[in-house]
Amino acid sequence: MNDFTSNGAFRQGGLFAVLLLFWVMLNNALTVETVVVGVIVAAVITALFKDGMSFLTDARLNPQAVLATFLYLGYFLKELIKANIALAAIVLSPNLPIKPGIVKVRTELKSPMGRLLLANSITLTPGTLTVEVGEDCLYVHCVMLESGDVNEATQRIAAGFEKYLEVMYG
Amino acid sequence: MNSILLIMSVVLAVAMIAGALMAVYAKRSMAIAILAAGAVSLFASVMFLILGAPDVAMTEAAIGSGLTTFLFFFVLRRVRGGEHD
Amino acid sequence: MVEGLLYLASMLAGAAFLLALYRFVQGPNAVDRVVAFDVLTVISITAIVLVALVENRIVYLDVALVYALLSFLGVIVIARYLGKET
Amino acid sequence: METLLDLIGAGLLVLGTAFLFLGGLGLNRMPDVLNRIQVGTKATTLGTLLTLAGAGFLHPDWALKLLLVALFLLFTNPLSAQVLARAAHRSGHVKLSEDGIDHLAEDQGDKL
Repeated sequence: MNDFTSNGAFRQGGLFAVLLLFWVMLNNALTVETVVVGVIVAAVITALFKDGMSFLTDARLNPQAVLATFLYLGYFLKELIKANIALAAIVLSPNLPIKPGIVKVRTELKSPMGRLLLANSITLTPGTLTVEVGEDCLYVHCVMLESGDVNEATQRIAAGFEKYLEVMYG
Repeated sequence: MNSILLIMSVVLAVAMIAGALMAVYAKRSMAIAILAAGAVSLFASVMFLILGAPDVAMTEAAIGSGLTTFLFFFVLRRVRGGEHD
Repeated sequence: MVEGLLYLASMLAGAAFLLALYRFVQGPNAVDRVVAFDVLTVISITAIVLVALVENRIVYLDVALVYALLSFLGVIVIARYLGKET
Repeated sequence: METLLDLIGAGLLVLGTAFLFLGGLGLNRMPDVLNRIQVGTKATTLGTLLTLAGAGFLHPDWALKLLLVALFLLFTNPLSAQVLARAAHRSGHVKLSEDGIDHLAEDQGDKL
Protein backbone atom coordinates (compact mmCIF):
# COMPACT_ATOMS: atom_id res chain seq x y z
CA MET A 1 0.00 0.00 0.00
CA ASN A 2 2.81 2.38 0.84
CA ASP A 3 4.48 1.78 -2.53
CA PHE A 4 1.39 3.07 -4.21
CA THR A 5 0.88 6.17 -2.07
CA SER A 6 4.50 7.28 -2.24
CA ASN A 7 4.96 7.23 -6.01
CA GLY A 8 5.17 10.49 -7.90
CA ALA A 9 1.97 10.32 -9.93
CA PHE A 10 -0.19 9.88 -6.85
CA ARG A 11 1.50 12.79 -5.09
CA GLN A 12 1.03 15.13 -8.02
CA GLY A 13 -2.56 14.02 -8.54
CA GLY A 14 -3.30 14.72 -4.88
CA LEU A 15 -1.78 18.18 -5.06
CA PHE A 16 -3.73 18.91 -8.23
CA ALA A 17 -7.02 17.82 -6.65
CA VAL A 18 -6.43 19.86 -3.48
CA LEU A 19 -5.54 22.99 -5.47
CA LEU A 20 -8.56 22.65 -7.72
CA LEU A 21 -10.86 22.08 -4.74
CA PHE A 22 -9.39 25.12 -2.98
CA TRP A 23 -9.92 27.26 -6.07
CA VAL A 24 -13.53 26.18 -6.51
CA MET A 25 -14.26 26.78 -2.81
CA LEU A 26 -12.60 30.18 -2.97
CA ASN A 27 -14.78 31.15 -5.92
CA ASN A 28 -17.87 29.63 -4.31
CA ALA A 29 -19.13 28.66 -7.78
CA LEU A 30 -19.03 25.57 -9.97
CA THR A 31 -19.28 27.17 -13.42
CA VAL A 32 -17.42 26.17 -16.58
CA GLU A 33 -15.04 29.14 -16.71
CA THR A 34 -14.08 28.76 -13.04
CA VAL A 35 -13.22 25.08 -13.49
CA VAL A 36 -11.28 25.71 -16.73
CA VAL A 37 -9.14 28.45 -15.19
CA GLY A 38 -8.66 26.33 -12.08
CA VAL A 39 -7.52 23.30 -14.07
CA ILE A 40 -4.95 25.37 -16.01
CA VAL A 41 -3.50 27.12 -12.93
CA ALA A 42 -3.48 23.94 -10.83
CA ALA A 43 -1.70 22.06 -13.63
CA VAL A 44 1.02 24.72 -13.85
CA ILE A 45 1.58 24.72 -10.08
CA THR A 46 1.62 20.91 -9.98
CA ALA A 47 4.26 20.87 -12.72
CA LEU A 48 6.40 23.31 -10.74
CA PHE A 49 6.18 21.44 -7.40
CA LYS A 50 7.25 17.84 -7.93
CA ASP A 51 7.06 16.73 -4.30
CA GLY A 52 3.34 17.14 -3.82
CA MET A 53 1.59 17.48 -0.47
CA SER A 54 2.97 15.64 2.53
CA PHE A 55 -0.31 15.06 4.33
CA LEU A 56 -1.68 13.19 1.35
CA THR A 57 1.40 11.08 0.74
CA ASP A 58 1.55 9.92 4.34
CA ALA A 59 -2.07 8.86 4.39
CA ARG A 60 -3.09 5.33 3.55
CA LEU A 61 -5.71 4.83 0.89
CA ASN A 62 -7.75 1.77 1.77
CA PRO A 63 -11.41 1.51 2.73
CA GLN A 64 -10.67 1.11 6.45
CA ALA A 65 -8.67 4.34 6.42
CA VAL A 66 -11.48 6.29 4.75
CA LEU A 67 -13.98 4.90 7.24
CA ALA A 68 -11.62 5.75 10.11
CA THR A 69 -11.32 9.32 8.82
CA PHE A 70 -15.07 9.84 9.07
CA LEU A 71 -15.30 8.15 12.49
CA TYR A 72 -12.38 10.33 13.62
CA LEU A 73 -14.14 13.51 12.48
CA GLY A 74 -17.33 12.55 14.32
CA TYR A 75 -15.47 11.63 17.51
CA PHE A 76 -13.45 14.84 17.27
CA LEU A 77 -16.52 17.08 16.96
CA LYS A 78 -18.19 15.28 19.87
CA GLU A 79 -15.11 15.80 22.04
CA LEU A 80 -14.86 19.46 21.00
CA ILE A 81 -18.42 20.18 22.12
CA LYS A 82 -17.88 18.22 25.35
CA ALA A 83 -14.69 20.20 26.00
CA ASN A 84 -16.48 23.51 25.61
CA ILE A 85 -19.33 22.56 27.92
CA ALA A 86 -16.83 21.42 30.56
CA LEU A 87 -14.84 24.64 30.22
CA ALA A 88 -18.01 26.73 30.39
CA ALA A 89 -18.89 24.98 33.66
CA ILE A 90 -15.42 25.75 35.06
CA VAL A 91 -15.47 29.37 33.95
CA LEU A 92 -18.97 30.05 35.27
CA SER A 93 -18.52 28.37 38.65
CA PRO A 94 -17.66 30.97 41.29
CA ASN A 95 -14.65 29.28 42.94
CA LEU A 96 -12.72 28.05 39.83
CA PRO A 97 -12.16 24.31 40.48
CA ILE A 98 -8.78 23.92 38.74
CA LYS A 99 -5.58 22.02 39.60
CA PRO A 100 -3.19 22.44 36.67
CA GLY A 101 -0.22 20.26 35.85
CA ILE A 102 1.84 18.97 32.92
CA VAL A 103 1.81 15.23 32.26
CA LYS A 104 3.71 13.04 29.79
CA VAL A 105 1.69 11.03 27.26
CA ARG A 106 3.28 8.21 25.27
CA THR A 107 2.39 7.74 21.61
CA GLU A 108 3.23 5.04 19.09
CA LEU A 109 2.48 7.11 16.00
CA LYS A 110 5.50 7.42 13.71
CA SER A 111 4.49 9.64 10.78
CA PRO A 112 4.76 13.42 11.34
CA MET A 113 1.27 14.11 10.02
CA GLY A 114 -0.32 11.58 12.35
CA ARG A 115 1.43 13.11 15.32
CA LEU A 116 0.47 16.62 14.26
CA LEU A 117 -3.18 15.57 14.07
CA LEU A 118 -2.94 13.86 17.47
CA ALA A 119 -1.43 16.97 19.06
CA ASN A 120 -4.07 19.20 17.45
CA SER A 121 -6.88 16.94 18.64
CA ILE A 122 -5.51 16.84 22.18
CA THR A 123 -5.38 20.63 22.18
CA LEU A 124 -9.08 20.83 21.37
CA THR A 125 -10.38 18.15 23.77
CA PRO A 126 -11.55 18.54 27.38
CA GLY A 127 -9.08 20.33 29.60
CA THR A 128 -5.89 19.39 27.78
CA LEU A 129 -3.29 21.35 25.80
CA THR A 130 -0.16 20.01 24.09
CA VAL A 131 2.86 21.99 25.27
CA GLU A 132 5.83 20.21 23.72
CA VAL A 133 6.36 17.28 21.36
CA GLY A 134 9.18 14.89 22.27
CA GLU A 135 10.61 11.87 20.49
CA ASP A 136 8.08 9.27 21.57
CA CYS A 137 5.83 11.30 23.79
CA LEU A 138 3.77 14.49 24.07
CA TYR A 139 3.77 16.81 27.08
CA VAL A 140 0.18 17.75 27.86
CA HIS A 141 -1.06 20.48 30.17
CA CYS A 142 -4.24 19.54 32.05
CA VAL A 143 -6.67 21.84 33.83
CA MET A 144 -7.61 19.08 36.29
CA LEU A 145 -4.74 16.67 36.99
CA GLU A 146 -5.28 14.17 39.81
CA SER A 147 -2.24 11.91 39.47
CA GLY A 148 1.07 11.96 37.62
CA ASP A 149 0.77 8.39 36.32
CA VAL A 150 1.92 8.25 32.67
CA ASN A 151 -0.01 5.13 31.64
CA GLU A 152 -3.29 6.31 33.13
CA ALA A 153 -2.93 9.70 31.41
CA THR A 154 -2.14 8.00 28.08
CA GLN A 155 -5.30 5.92 28.38
CA ARG A 156 -7.46 8.88 29.29
CA ILE A 157 -6.16 11.50 26.85
CA ALA A 158 -4.69 9.91 23.74
CA ALA A 159 -6.16 6.42 23.36
CA GLY A 160 -9.45 7.56 21.82
CA PHE A 161 -7.76 9.40 18.96
CA GLU A 162 -4.85 7.03 18.50
CA LYS A 163 -7.24 4.21 17.66
CA TYR A 164 -8.35 6.04 14.50
CA LEU A 165 -5.05 7.73 13.59
CA GLU A 166 -3.29 4.36 13.81
CA VAL A 167 -5.47 3.15 10.93
CA MET A 168 -5.19 6.39 8.96
CA TYR A 169 -1.44 7.00 9.11
CA GLY A 170 0.27 4.16 10.96
CA MET B 1 -29.63 46.82 10.97
CA ASN B 2 -27.51 49.95 10.98
CA SER B 3 -27.32 49.98 14.76
CA ILE B 4 -25.34 46.70 14.66
CA LEU B 5 -22.67 48.34 12.53
CA LEU B 6 -22.73 51.38 14.82
CA ILE B 7 -22.08 49.24 17.93
CA MET B 8 -19.27 47.43 16.16
CA SER B 9 -17.59 50.61 15.01
CA VAL B 10 -17.75 52.11 18.51
CA VAL B 11 -16.16 48.97 20.02
CA LEU B 12 -13.51 48.98 17.30
CA ALA B 13 -12.75 52.64 17.87
CA VAL B 14 -12.20 51.98 21.59
CA ALA B 15 -9.95 49.05 20.72
CA MET B 16 -7.94 51.10 18.23
CA ILE B 17 -7.36 53.91 20.73
CA ALA B 18 -6.34 51.41 23.42
CA GLY B 19 -3.98 49.62 21.05
CA ALA B 20 -2.40 52.85 19.87
CA LEU B 21 -1.86 54.02 23.44
CA MET B 22 -0.27 50.67 24.26
CA ALA B 23 2.03 50.91 21.26
CA VAL B 24 3.17 54.34 22.39
CA TYR B 25 3.49 53.67 26.12
CA ALA B 26 4.91 50.11 26.09
CA LYS B 27 8.16 50.94 27.82
CA ARG B 28 9.23 47.52 28.98
CA SER B 29 9.26 45.50 25.80
CA MET B 30 9.66 46.38 22.15
CA ALA B 31 7.83 43.18 21.09
CA ILE B 32 4.66 44.37 22.87
CA ALA B 33 4.79 47.70 21.06
CA ILE B 34 5.09 45.94 17.68
CA LEU B 35 2.24 43.61 18.59
CA ALA B 36 0.01 46.54 19.59
CA ALA B 37 0.81 48.37 16.35
CA GLY B 38 -0.16 45.26 14.38
CA ALA B 39 -3.38 44.99 16.39
CA VAL B 40 -4.30 48.60 15.56
CA SER B 41 -4.00 47.97 11.85
CA LEU B 42 -6.01 44.73 12.15
CA PHE B 43 -8.85 46.64 13.84
CA ALA B 44 -8.52 49.36 11.22
CA SER B 45 -9.08 46.79 8.51
CA VAL B 46 -12.36 45.67 10.14
CA MET B 47 -13.30 49.35 10.37
CA PHE B 48 -12.68 49.78 6.63
CA LEU B 49 -14.89 46.76 6.02
CA ILE B 50 -17.70 48.34 8.04
CA LEU B 51 -17.27 51.53 6.02
CA GLY B 52 -17.86 49.47 2.87
CA ALA B 53 -14.40 49.06 1.34
CA PRO B 54 -13.38 45.38 1.24
CA ASP B 55 -10.41 45.99 -1.08
CA VAL B 56 -8.92 48.60 1.24
CA ALA B 57 -9.56 46.27 4.18
CA MET B 58 -7.69 43.43 2.49
CA THR B 59 -4.72 45.68 1.66
CA GLU B 60 -4.65 47.07 5.18
CA ALA B 61 -4.65 43.56 6.68
CA ALA B 62 -1.89 42.38 4.33
CA ILE B 63 0.45 45.38 4.47
CA GLY B 64 -0.30 47.01 7.81
CA SER B 65 -0.54 43.88 9.88
CA GLY B 66 1.36 41.21 7.97
CA LEU B 67 4.29 42.84 6.22
CA THR B 68 5.01 45.56 8.79
CA THR B 69 4.93 43.15 11.74
CA PHE B 70 7.26 40.70 9.98
CA LEU B 71 9.63 43.49 8.99
CA PHE B 72 9.73 44.92 12.51
CA PHE B 73 10.42 41.53 14.08
CA PHE B 74 13.09 40.78 11.50
CA VAL B 75 14.84 44.06 12.28
CA LEU B 76 14.38 43.58 16.04
CA ARG B 77 16.07 40.20 15.88
CA ARG B 78 18.99 41.78 14.01
CA VAL B 79 19.41 44.82 16.21
CA ARG B 80 19.07 43.53 19.81
CA GLY B 81 20.19 45.84 22.55
CA GLY B 82 18.50 48.87 23.97
CA GLU B 83 15.85 46.41 25.15
CA HIS B 84 15.30 45.07 28.62
CA ASP B 85 12.48 42.68 29.34
CA MET C 1 -37.01 37.88 14.95
CA VAL C 2 -33.89 37.04 12.94
CA GLU C 3 -32.85 40.67 13.07
CA GLY C 4 -33.23 40.72 16.84
CA LEU C 5 -31.13 37.57 17.23
CA LEU C 6 -28.46 39.06 14.95
CA TYR C 7 -28.48 42.14 17.15
CA LEU C 8 -28.05 39.98 20.28
CA ALA C 9 -25.19 38.06 18.61
CA SER C 10 -23.32 41.24 17.75
CA MET C 11 -23.79 42.51 21.31
CA LEU C 12 -22.31 39.29 22.71
CA ALA C 13 -19.40 39.44 20.26
CA GLY C 14 -18.76 43.06 21.25
CA ALA C 15 -18.77 42.12 24.95
CA ALA C 16 -16.33 39.26 24.28
CA PHE C 17 -14.16 41.68 22.30
CA LEU C 18 -14.05 44.15 25.17
CA LEU C 19 -13.20 41.42 27.71
CA ALA C 20 -10.32 40.17 25.54
CA LEU C 21 -9.20 43.77 25.03
CA TYR C 22 -9.05 44.22 28.81
CA ARG C 23 -6.74 41.22 29.05
CA PHE C 24 -4.71 42.59 26.13
CA VAL C 25 -4.15 45.91 27.90
CA GLN C 26 -3.81 44.45 31.40
CA GLY C 27 -1.86 41.23 30.74
CA PRO C 28 0.99 40.79 33.24
CA ASN C 29 3.52 39.45 30.74
CA ALA C 30 4.09 39.25 27.00
CA VAL C 31 2.62 35.76 26.44
CA ASP C 32 -0.67 36.84 28.05
CA ARG C 33 -0.89 39.69 25.59
CA VAL C 34 -0.20 37.44 22.62
CA VAL C 35 -2.95 35.06 23.77
CA ALA C 36 -5.36 37.98 24.05
CA PHE C 37 -4.28 39.15 20.58
CA ASP C 38 -5.06 35.70 19.15
CA VAL C 39 -8.52 35.73 20.75
CA LEU C 40 -9.12 39.28 19.48
CA THR C 41 -8.35 38.28 15.89
CA VAL C 42 -10.64 35.25 16.04
CA ILE C 43 -13.45 37.43 17.42
CA SER C 44 -12.73 39.90 14.59
CA ILE C 45 -13.27 37.07 12.08
CA THR C 46 -16.68 36.49 13.65
CA ALA C 47 -17.36 40.21 13.43
CA ILE C 48 -16.44 40.16 9.72
CA VAL C 49 -18.91 37.31 9.14
CA LEU C 50 -21.60 39.30 10.98
CA VAL C 51 -20.88 42.39 8.85
CA ALA C 52 -21.10 40.23 5.71
CA LEU C 53 -24.50 38.96 6.89
CA VAL C 54 -25.78 42.46 7.63
CA GLU C 55 -24.56 43.94 4.35
CA ASN C 56 -25.46 40.75 2.47
CA ARG C 57 -22.25 40.67 0.40
CA ILE C 58 -20.17 37.53 -0.07
CA VAL C 59 -17.01 39.48 -1.05
CA TYR C 60 -16.47 40.29 2.61
CA LEU C 61 -15.68 36.66 3.40
CA ASP C 62 -12.44 36.96 1.39
CA VAL C 63 -11.28 39.49 3.94
CA ALA C 64 -12.00 36.98 6.72
CA LEU C 65 -9.81 34.42 4.94
CA VAL C 66 -6.89 36.84 4.49
CA TYR C 67 -7.32 37.91 8.10
CA ALA C 68 -7.18 34.35 9.43
CA LEU C 69 -4.02 33.59 7.44
CA LEU C 70 -2.18 36.75 8.47
CA SER C 71 -3.07 36.62 12.16
CA PHE C 72 -1.95 32.99 12.30
CA LEU C 73 1.42 33.82 10.73
CA GLY C 74 1.84 36.84 13.00
CA VAL C 75 1.20 34.80 16.15
CA ILE C 76 3.69 32.15 14.98
CA VAL C 77 6.39 34.78 14.34
CA ILE C 78 5.85 36.47 17.71
CA ALA C 79 5.78 33.16 19.58
CA ARG C 80 9.05 32.06 17.98
CA TYR C 81 10.61 35.37 18.96
CA LEU C 82 9.40 35.07 22.57
CA GLY C 83 10.51 31.43 22.82
CA LYS C 84 14.03 32.30 21.65
CA GLU C 85 14.36 34.96 24.35
CA THR C 86 16.06 33.71 27.55
CA MET D 1 -39.75 26.51 5.67
CA GLU D 2 -37.48 29.37 4.81
CA THR D 3 -38.13 31.11 8.09
CA LEU D 4 -37.38 27.94 10.07
CA LEU D 5 -33.92 27.68 8.47
CA ASP D 6 -33.34 31.35 9.18
CA LEU D 7 -34.33 30.88 12.82
CA ILE D 8 -31.96 27.91 13.22
CA GLY D 9 -29.15 29.96 11.66
CA ALA D 10 -29.76 32.95 13.92
CA GLY D 11 -29.92 30.65 16.95
CA LEU D 12 -26.55 29.13 16.01
CA LEU D 13 -25.14 32.65 15.64
CA VAL D 14 -26.24 33.56 19.16
CA LEU D 15 -24.91 30.26 20.56
CA GLY D 16 -21.54 30.77 18.87
CA THR D 17 -21.12 34.32 20.10
CA ALA D 18 -22.18 33.16 23.58
CA PHE D 19 -19.25 30.73 23.52
CA LEU D 20 -17.01 33.59 22.41
CA PHE D 21 -18.26 35.61 25.36
CA LEU D 22 -17.46 32.70 27.71
CA GLY D 23 -13.99 32.58 26.18
CA GLY D 24 -13.48 36.27 26.92
CA LEU D 25 -14.74 35.76 30.47
CA GLY D 26 -12.46 32.78 31.01
CA LEU D 27 -9.52 34.74 29.64
CA ASN D 28 -10.04 37.20 32.49
CA ARG D 29 -10.83 34.70 35.23
CA MET D 30 -8.10 32.09 34.75
CA PRO D 31 -5.06 32.54 36.98
CA ASP D 32 -2.09 31.59 34.77
CA VAL D 33 -0.92 31.59 31.15
CA LEU D 34 -1.50 27.98 30.12
CA ASN D 35 -5.06 27.95 31.46
CA ARG D 36 -5.75 31.16 29.55
CA ILE D 37 -4.44 29.58 26.36
CA GLN D 38 -6.74 26.60 26.94
CA VAL D 39 -9.88 28.68 27.42
CA GLY D 40 -8.94 31.06 24.63
CA THR D 41 -8.33 28.47 21.95
CA LYS D 42 -11.20 26.08 22.75
CA ALA D 43 -13.99 28.56 23.28
CA THR D 44 -13.06 30.65 20.25
CA THR D 45 -12.71 27.61 17.97
CA LEU D 46 -16.16 26.24 18.74
CA GLY D 47 -17.69 29.72 18.86
CA THR D 48 -16.40 30.66 15.43
CA LEU D 49 -17.36 27.27 13.95
CA LEU D 50 -20.93 27.68 15.25
CA THR D 51 -21.09 31.24 13.91
CA LEU D 52 -19.94 30.08 10.47
CA ALA D 53 -22.52 27.28 10.55
CA GLY D 54 -25.21 29.81 11.45
CA ALA D 55 -24.16 32.02 8.53
CA GLY D 56 -24.37 28.93 6.33
CA PHE D 57 -27.98 28.37 7.45
CA LEU D 58 -28.89 32.00 6.76
CA HIS D 59 -27.22 31.99 3.32
CA PRO D 60 -27.00 28.43 1.93
CA ASP D 61 -25.30 29.68 -1.26
CA TRP D 62 -22.27 30.84 0.75
CA ALA D 63 -21.63 27.36 2.10
CA LEU D 64 -18.44 26.52 0.17
CA LYS D 65 -16.57 29.64 1.17
CA LEU D 66 -17.71 29.40 4.78
CA LEU D 67 -16.50 25.80 4.82
CA LEU D 68 -13.09 26.97 3.59
CA VAL D 69 -12.83 29.52 6.41
CA ALA D 70 -13.95 26.88 8.93
CA LEU D 71 -11.38 24.32 7.74
CA PHE D 72 -8.67 26.95 7.87
CA LEU D 73 -9.54 27.91 11.44
CA LEU D 74 -9.76 24.28 12.54
CA PHE D 75 -6.20 23.67 11.35
CA THR D 76 -4.51 26.91 12.39
CA ASN D 77 -6.09 27.63 15.78
CA PRO D 78 -4.71 24.67 17.77
CA LEU D 79 -1.34 25.08 16.05
CA SER D 80 -0.93 28.67 17.20
CA ALA D 81 -2.06 27.62 20.71
CA GLN D 82 0.62 24.93 20.77
CA VAL D 83 3.38 27.27 19.60
CA LEU D 84 2.33 29.83 22.18
CA ALA D 85 2.28 27.25 24.98
CA ARG D 86 5.77 26.11 24.03
CA ALA D 87 7.03 29.69 23.96
CA ALA D 88 5.47 30.33 27.38
CA HIS D 89 7.13 27.26 28.86
CA ARG D 90 10.53 27.98 27.32
CA SER D 91 10.61 31.61 28.40
CA GLY D 92 9.83 30.55 31.98
CA HIS D 93 6.49 32.29 32.36
CA VAL D 94 4.78 29.11 33.59
CA LYS D 95 4.48 28.80 37.33
CA LEU D 96 2.50 25.82 38.55
CA SER D 97 1.29 25.52 42.14
CA GLU D 98 3.38 23.91 44.88
CA ASP D 99 2.16 20.33 44.51
CA GLY D 100 1.62 20.63 40.73
CA ILE D 101 3.03 17.88 38.53
CA ASP D 102 5.37 18.99 35.75
CA HIS D 103 6.93 16.12 33.80
CA LEU D 104 8.31 18.46 31.16
CA ALA D 105 10.44 20.44 33.61
CA GLU D 106 11.61 17.17 35.21
CA ASP D 107 12.69 15.72 31.87
CA GLN D 108 14.42 18.91 30.82
CA GLY D 109 16.20 18.96 34.17
CA ASP D 110 17.52 15.44 33.41
CA LYS D 111 18.86 16.51 30.05
CA LEU D 112 20.75 19.53 31.31
